[in-house]
Amino acid sequence: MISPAIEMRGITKSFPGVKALKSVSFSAYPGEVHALAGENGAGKSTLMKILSGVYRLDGGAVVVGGEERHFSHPLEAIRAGIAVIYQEFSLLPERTVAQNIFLGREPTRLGLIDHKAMNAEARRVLALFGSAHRIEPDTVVADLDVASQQLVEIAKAVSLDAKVIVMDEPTAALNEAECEVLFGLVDTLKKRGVAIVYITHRMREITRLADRVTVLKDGETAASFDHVPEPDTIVRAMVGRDIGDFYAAPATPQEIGEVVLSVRHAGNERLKDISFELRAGEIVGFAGLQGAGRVALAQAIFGFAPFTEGEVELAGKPARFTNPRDAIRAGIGLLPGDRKAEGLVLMQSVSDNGLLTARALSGLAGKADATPFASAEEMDKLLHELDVRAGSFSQEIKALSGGNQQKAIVARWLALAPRLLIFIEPTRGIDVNAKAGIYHLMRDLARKGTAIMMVSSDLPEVLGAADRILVMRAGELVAAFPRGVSEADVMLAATGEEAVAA
Amino acid sequence: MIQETVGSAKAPGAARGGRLPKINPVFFVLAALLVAITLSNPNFVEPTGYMNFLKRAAPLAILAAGQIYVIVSGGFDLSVGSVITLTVVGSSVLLNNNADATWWVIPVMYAVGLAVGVVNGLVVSYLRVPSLIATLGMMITLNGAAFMWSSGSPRGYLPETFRFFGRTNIQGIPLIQFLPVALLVLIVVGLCLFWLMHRTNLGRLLHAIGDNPRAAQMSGVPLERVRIIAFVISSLSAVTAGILLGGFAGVSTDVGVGYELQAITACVIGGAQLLGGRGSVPASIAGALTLTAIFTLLNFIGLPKPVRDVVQGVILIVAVVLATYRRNRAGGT
Amino acid sequence: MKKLLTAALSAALFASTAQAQQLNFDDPAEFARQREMLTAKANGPEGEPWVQYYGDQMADTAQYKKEGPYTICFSNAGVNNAWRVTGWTNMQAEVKLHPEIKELIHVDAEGSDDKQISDIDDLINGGKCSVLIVSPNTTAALTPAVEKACAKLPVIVFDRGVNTKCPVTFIHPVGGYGFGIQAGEFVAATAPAGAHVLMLRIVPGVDVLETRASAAKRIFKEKGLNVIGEEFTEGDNAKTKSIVEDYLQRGSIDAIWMDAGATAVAALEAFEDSGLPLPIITGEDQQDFLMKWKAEGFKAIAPTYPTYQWRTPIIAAVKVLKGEAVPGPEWVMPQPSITAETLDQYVNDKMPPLHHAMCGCEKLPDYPAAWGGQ
Amino acid sequence: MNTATLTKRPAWRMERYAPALLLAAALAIYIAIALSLGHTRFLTPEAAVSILNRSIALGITAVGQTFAILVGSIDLSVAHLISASAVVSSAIMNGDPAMMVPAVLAVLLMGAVVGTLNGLLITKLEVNPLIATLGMALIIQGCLASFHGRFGGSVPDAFQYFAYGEVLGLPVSLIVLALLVLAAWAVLRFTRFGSNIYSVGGNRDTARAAGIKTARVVMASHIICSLCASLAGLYLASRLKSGSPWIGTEGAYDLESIAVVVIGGTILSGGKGGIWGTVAGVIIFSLIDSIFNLAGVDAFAKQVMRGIIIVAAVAFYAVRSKRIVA
Repeated sequence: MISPAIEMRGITKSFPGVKALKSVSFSAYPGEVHALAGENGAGKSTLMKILSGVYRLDGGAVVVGGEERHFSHPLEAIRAGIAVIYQEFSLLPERTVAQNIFLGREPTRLGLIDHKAMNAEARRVLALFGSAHRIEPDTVVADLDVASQQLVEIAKAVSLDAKVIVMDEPTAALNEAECEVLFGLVDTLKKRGVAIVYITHRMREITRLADRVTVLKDGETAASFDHVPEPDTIVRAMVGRDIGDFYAAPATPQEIGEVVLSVRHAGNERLKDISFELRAGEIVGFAGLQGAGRVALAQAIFGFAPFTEGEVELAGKPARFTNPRDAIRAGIGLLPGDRKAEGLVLMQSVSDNGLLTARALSGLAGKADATPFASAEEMDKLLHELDVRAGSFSQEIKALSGGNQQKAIVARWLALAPRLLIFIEPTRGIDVNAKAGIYHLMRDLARKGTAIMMVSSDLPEVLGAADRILVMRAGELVAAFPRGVSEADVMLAATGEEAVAA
Repeated sequence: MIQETVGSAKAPGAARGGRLPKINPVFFVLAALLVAITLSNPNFVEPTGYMNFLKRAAPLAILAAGQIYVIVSGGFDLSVGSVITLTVVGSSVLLNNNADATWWVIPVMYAVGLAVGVVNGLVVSYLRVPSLIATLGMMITLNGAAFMWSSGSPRGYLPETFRFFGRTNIQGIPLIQFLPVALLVLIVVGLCLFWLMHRTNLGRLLHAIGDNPRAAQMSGVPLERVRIIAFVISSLSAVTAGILLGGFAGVSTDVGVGYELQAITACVIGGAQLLGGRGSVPASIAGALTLTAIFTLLNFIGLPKPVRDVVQGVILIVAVVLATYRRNRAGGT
Repeated sequence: MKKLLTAALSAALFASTAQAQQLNFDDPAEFARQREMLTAKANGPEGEPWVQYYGDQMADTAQYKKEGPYTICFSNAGVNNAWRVTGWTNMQAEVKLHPEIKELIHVDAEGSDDKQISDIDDLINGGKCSVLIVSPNTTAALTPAVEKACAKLPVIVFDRGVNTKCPVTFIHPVGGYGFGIQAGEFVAATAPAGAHVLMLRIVPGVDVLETRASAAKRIFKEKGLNVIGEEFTEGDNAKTKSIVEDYLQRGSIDAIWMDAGATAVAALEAFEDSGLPLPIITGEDQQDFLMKWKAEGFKAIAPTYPTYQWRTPIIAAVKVLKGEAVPGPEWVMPQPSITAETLDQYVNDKMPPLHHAMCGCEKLPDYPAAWGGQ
Repeated sequence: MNTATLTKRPAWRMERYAPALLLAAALAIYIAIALSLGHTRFLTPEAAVSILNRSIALGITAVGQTFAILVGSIDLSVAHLISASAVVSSAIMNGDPAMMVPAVLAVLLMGAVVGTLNGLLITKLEVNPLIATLGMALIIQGCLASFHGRFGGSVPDAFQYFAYGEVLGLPVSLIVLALLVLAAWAVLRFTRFGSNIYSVGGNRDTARAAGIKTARVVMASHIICSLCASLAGLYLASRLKSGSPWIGTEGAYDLESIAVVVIGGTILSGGKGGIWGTVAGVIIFSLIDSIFNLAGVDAFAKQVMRGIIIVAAVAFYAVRSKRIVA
């Protein structure tokens, strides 16, 4: 009987306002791929950050090689043979590929960094997954495209020669061919006796790679399998309820109204010849790989990274905005994907966050608690209606859970009654239970006549919540599907290749 | 500048509740200092005692109340000291010993302050020069400009009409006997700045851009306009402080030296978050009074100046450490 | 570990302080010498103190004789206070009196020793200077640079000195003790025994200012005056006024002694604003103080550190280049005080407030406009 | 990484060459003015050495400040530390050549202690570096002033070799600065520690996740910064024969060192830049000084122009970035 490479027992972890993990246990044996599945916000990343020493646990134990360890710094985890490929990139954009791969452990000779050896070694590691030809070790990371950056991120972990490698959704930005190379690499590592923890919510990858599967939901172990069960079983464990109820009912033809937004042959340095229409009352999902241009499109409509060519009309009026303020005035709202970086003002109160846009569009000397769009009382009422749960709305928003924060941002836009609302990754980092709330909220808004553009990397979410699905690839719109299309068809359009194993 | 977000998520279990009483500790510190001053010098409770104190503190308090606008918006304004110098030296040149010129010289100085603030704001917003460097450059430039304007030394006296604001006491007021005009100016300016910061959209938007400029921009906040206004308010408050200082002490060439750091110190003692997002006008004024009270107390106890430097340094650091500690205890990163 | 280091450091600091010699700012011999000089008669034309000198030692300058026109180079410590501004204006005006001077090259060190050393280097290397005038920022710091310059061309030093005898001459008024004596004796003579004297000083550690203070303290001690405090104002009006107000709150002040008069008016205003009679005060020849003195008629004296000494280096330079003897290696010039009797000669409401009246500049070209007067 | 991108062609990155461009511009102006005024003597190699020699103290300080800024911090205490170092060294030496070594050691130890304290305040107590080092500056100033008066002494002639000695016609001080720059370059380019400085400055969380002990890196950078300031203090003591307690502040070495580092293209938030930019910045400052002296610009106009030049130089880099600054 081989002993597990790592074992996590009864892990508990809280953050202000959220209990992220409740007594979760998990283990990985040498030479196996243990898939860790779960919806966004289920606690997968938190669990792995505890394993890698980024977070300290509140309760439980981490056992590595039969020995209980308390990592207080990631260095200790790395020394113990644990490498992590993080979901959000942990690359330094201003440094070279080789420097990033060997961050903090550059090869040295006589105490000095051996740049030659470092570049050679980087090239060797990159060659493992056939990327040596397209990624030069001395290129600055900022100059790479997203997929290449993801490969560098993977190379960084692989080069550690670790006993345990954690891969947190490594394929999010990769096309099929690149995915296949990665899968091959996983097989190789496995043969070498490396224990691999593979985090994903794509069933295809689980079927292809995994030996065992653990499903997390709401910070708890929802299910654990010593084999790879049917995808349906896993999905049920992940979602924990009937899908039909999870997403709101689609729009009826009567509910779909006039054209709100029409884009014709628009483009900029990231987007090519985009044409489509959005109608009042419908939710349109935008699917595609990371870096396919979905976010760029949203930002272009919103005036943040404007179109440089083509025509855009909002409710029949020209609407090629060059800054968000003009777009907002005209009735466009945008909920950013990275709430913390682009949406929230964390040190301010819930109510201040809700009133931000209303205040921004009012006179600067106007009363802060009585803007023409909403007064403080009206905002409180709105927040109540959206069921934002907080001790008090004058409390700092940073203590709230992701779902409540997201609803506060929705409130921000509702105060302005926009014609078009753009949701980017609307449920990222939100509890499963709260997700349903967000989907129903989007549908309610649509029913009231708002056009909704939803950009999401969570394919099931796009399939479940949208009335129509548009697929982007390399800055272009490549396909349009009605509701009910299969995941495989969308992936096919998104990658532009034949599916190898669907 | 250095903010560890992932690493410092220590978040003890009881992070949820435990909200501290809302009163800013600077007010307790100030009260304690005033008691200590009174103990070391019982005359302090006489009107001449505390009124002189308030009169003396008024310029710094006004400066801090202006500086907090820039700090809340996420920047620094190092140019305020040189604006003070420019105001005093420039006024002496423009007044040219003519008492009747006061009525137009003061508006002219405010116009100069306005221009300085606008330039600071434009350089930071559009040339994207960090405010630390932008206002440092402005500081050096204005000091040179003040001297160039006056060829090295002020050209005229400041007549009593000009010095009225900083020097005169209104006599014969019941209960307090007299009221320095400077204190009146502080009250009026303080109330205006309080209202603007804590009751208007501008104030909330300042907090927002200091907290997260990207989020503010994505929410439609006119970043540039708000930022420029912050610098303008800071510059105008510096002109006001300059008028009071010129009035209090007469003409000299290096009036403003060191005031920029004192103003920032006052704001920090008042609990302001450097790099933006948090700060209050009354607390900054209290911070300025605290700083002045410390100096006064050290004077009364007879401690030499070197000790005052050390004390100021220690207080500055302790204030920030305590604020960080309180914030960490209150939860969050 | 850290504690250990800190302890070691403080030990080292204390060891070094114990070891370092006490800087001598209280030299009885020099005190006596300067006291004597104040009442001595200077050589030279009456009414032109900028060419007067004490003693009769002259420096031979035949070796520097040179055909004109001359380029005079001046390395200035800075024009960072009103005294230096007045002086610098004097010097520029003096140059206009000498047609044989082709050019005055002025380099301003902006108050930095380091920069002044480089400036002197640049001037020597430029090779255009017939003579070098130096107003050193700090005595010790500039010594090596001046020594280096002496090897190449005639050097004239004024205001603060250098620790070398290599310059042709070092031009300066009587000195810090003299200033302190004039002010101290006036207070001692005017105030009753046991009177409260507040000493207001600018900053500690500057040699000329330290000697002024030590001279005054010596006199106050002799006369049994009660020095109630010695405070540093950093030359700041607001601070000066605050300090005096605080002292007034706690007790009475009979006399104020100042080591430099820049903030004298602020000190007086503290009395005015507290509704108290003005004290005995020692100031300086700054116009605002003289105006106030004349208007209010309080008991005062204004010892001076005369700005006319800025004229002398030019005069000396031209003499040196013509091979004429000049007083040297030291050219000590008179250092008069302004008293109630002589006050009227110096008060001039047309001059700016920070103008230093003892400038000897009234007959120079462009007076008073160049000095900011009307 | 929400602002996803398509393939970016490796752009010609203007800002990498910006310090060189600025330096070339300053040099061109200098030469033009020297030629137009007929001062050809100012174009000789000796003149070049003397220009470089203008800014030894600033150069040494700026090398240290580069480390502090690269790691994402800043140090406002250098000016006062320079004063303290100059004063303490001349007090300990007190004219005695035998005390030179103990004095140098004591001063460097003092620098190390100040750097350590700065580092501890910033990393352990999480004080904003501006405030931490400003507070430290005030504390040093107070300590210095309270000891002042008891500090006298001057450095022995032998010690002045540092500032005035020459080897092969080059000033010793310039050689020391050159070696320091080379050492700094080597540390930043060839050691793991140097690489870690960039990583921590670039993104603390990323660096930590990669196993770098960020606190130690910040601390070490501050110690280097303070050691450089102490060395600058020693140099000034050697050049000026004695230390005065305002030597650091009158040279404004705190703000000037930050200014040259930033003019050299190192960004204030850290993680990007390098020592050669700083060298360019220092030379630009020396050239500006020389240009002003050559052209006979009056002191006040000099200040005005210097302020504008600092802002303009930084704007030259910053104006193209999309980063929101405050």
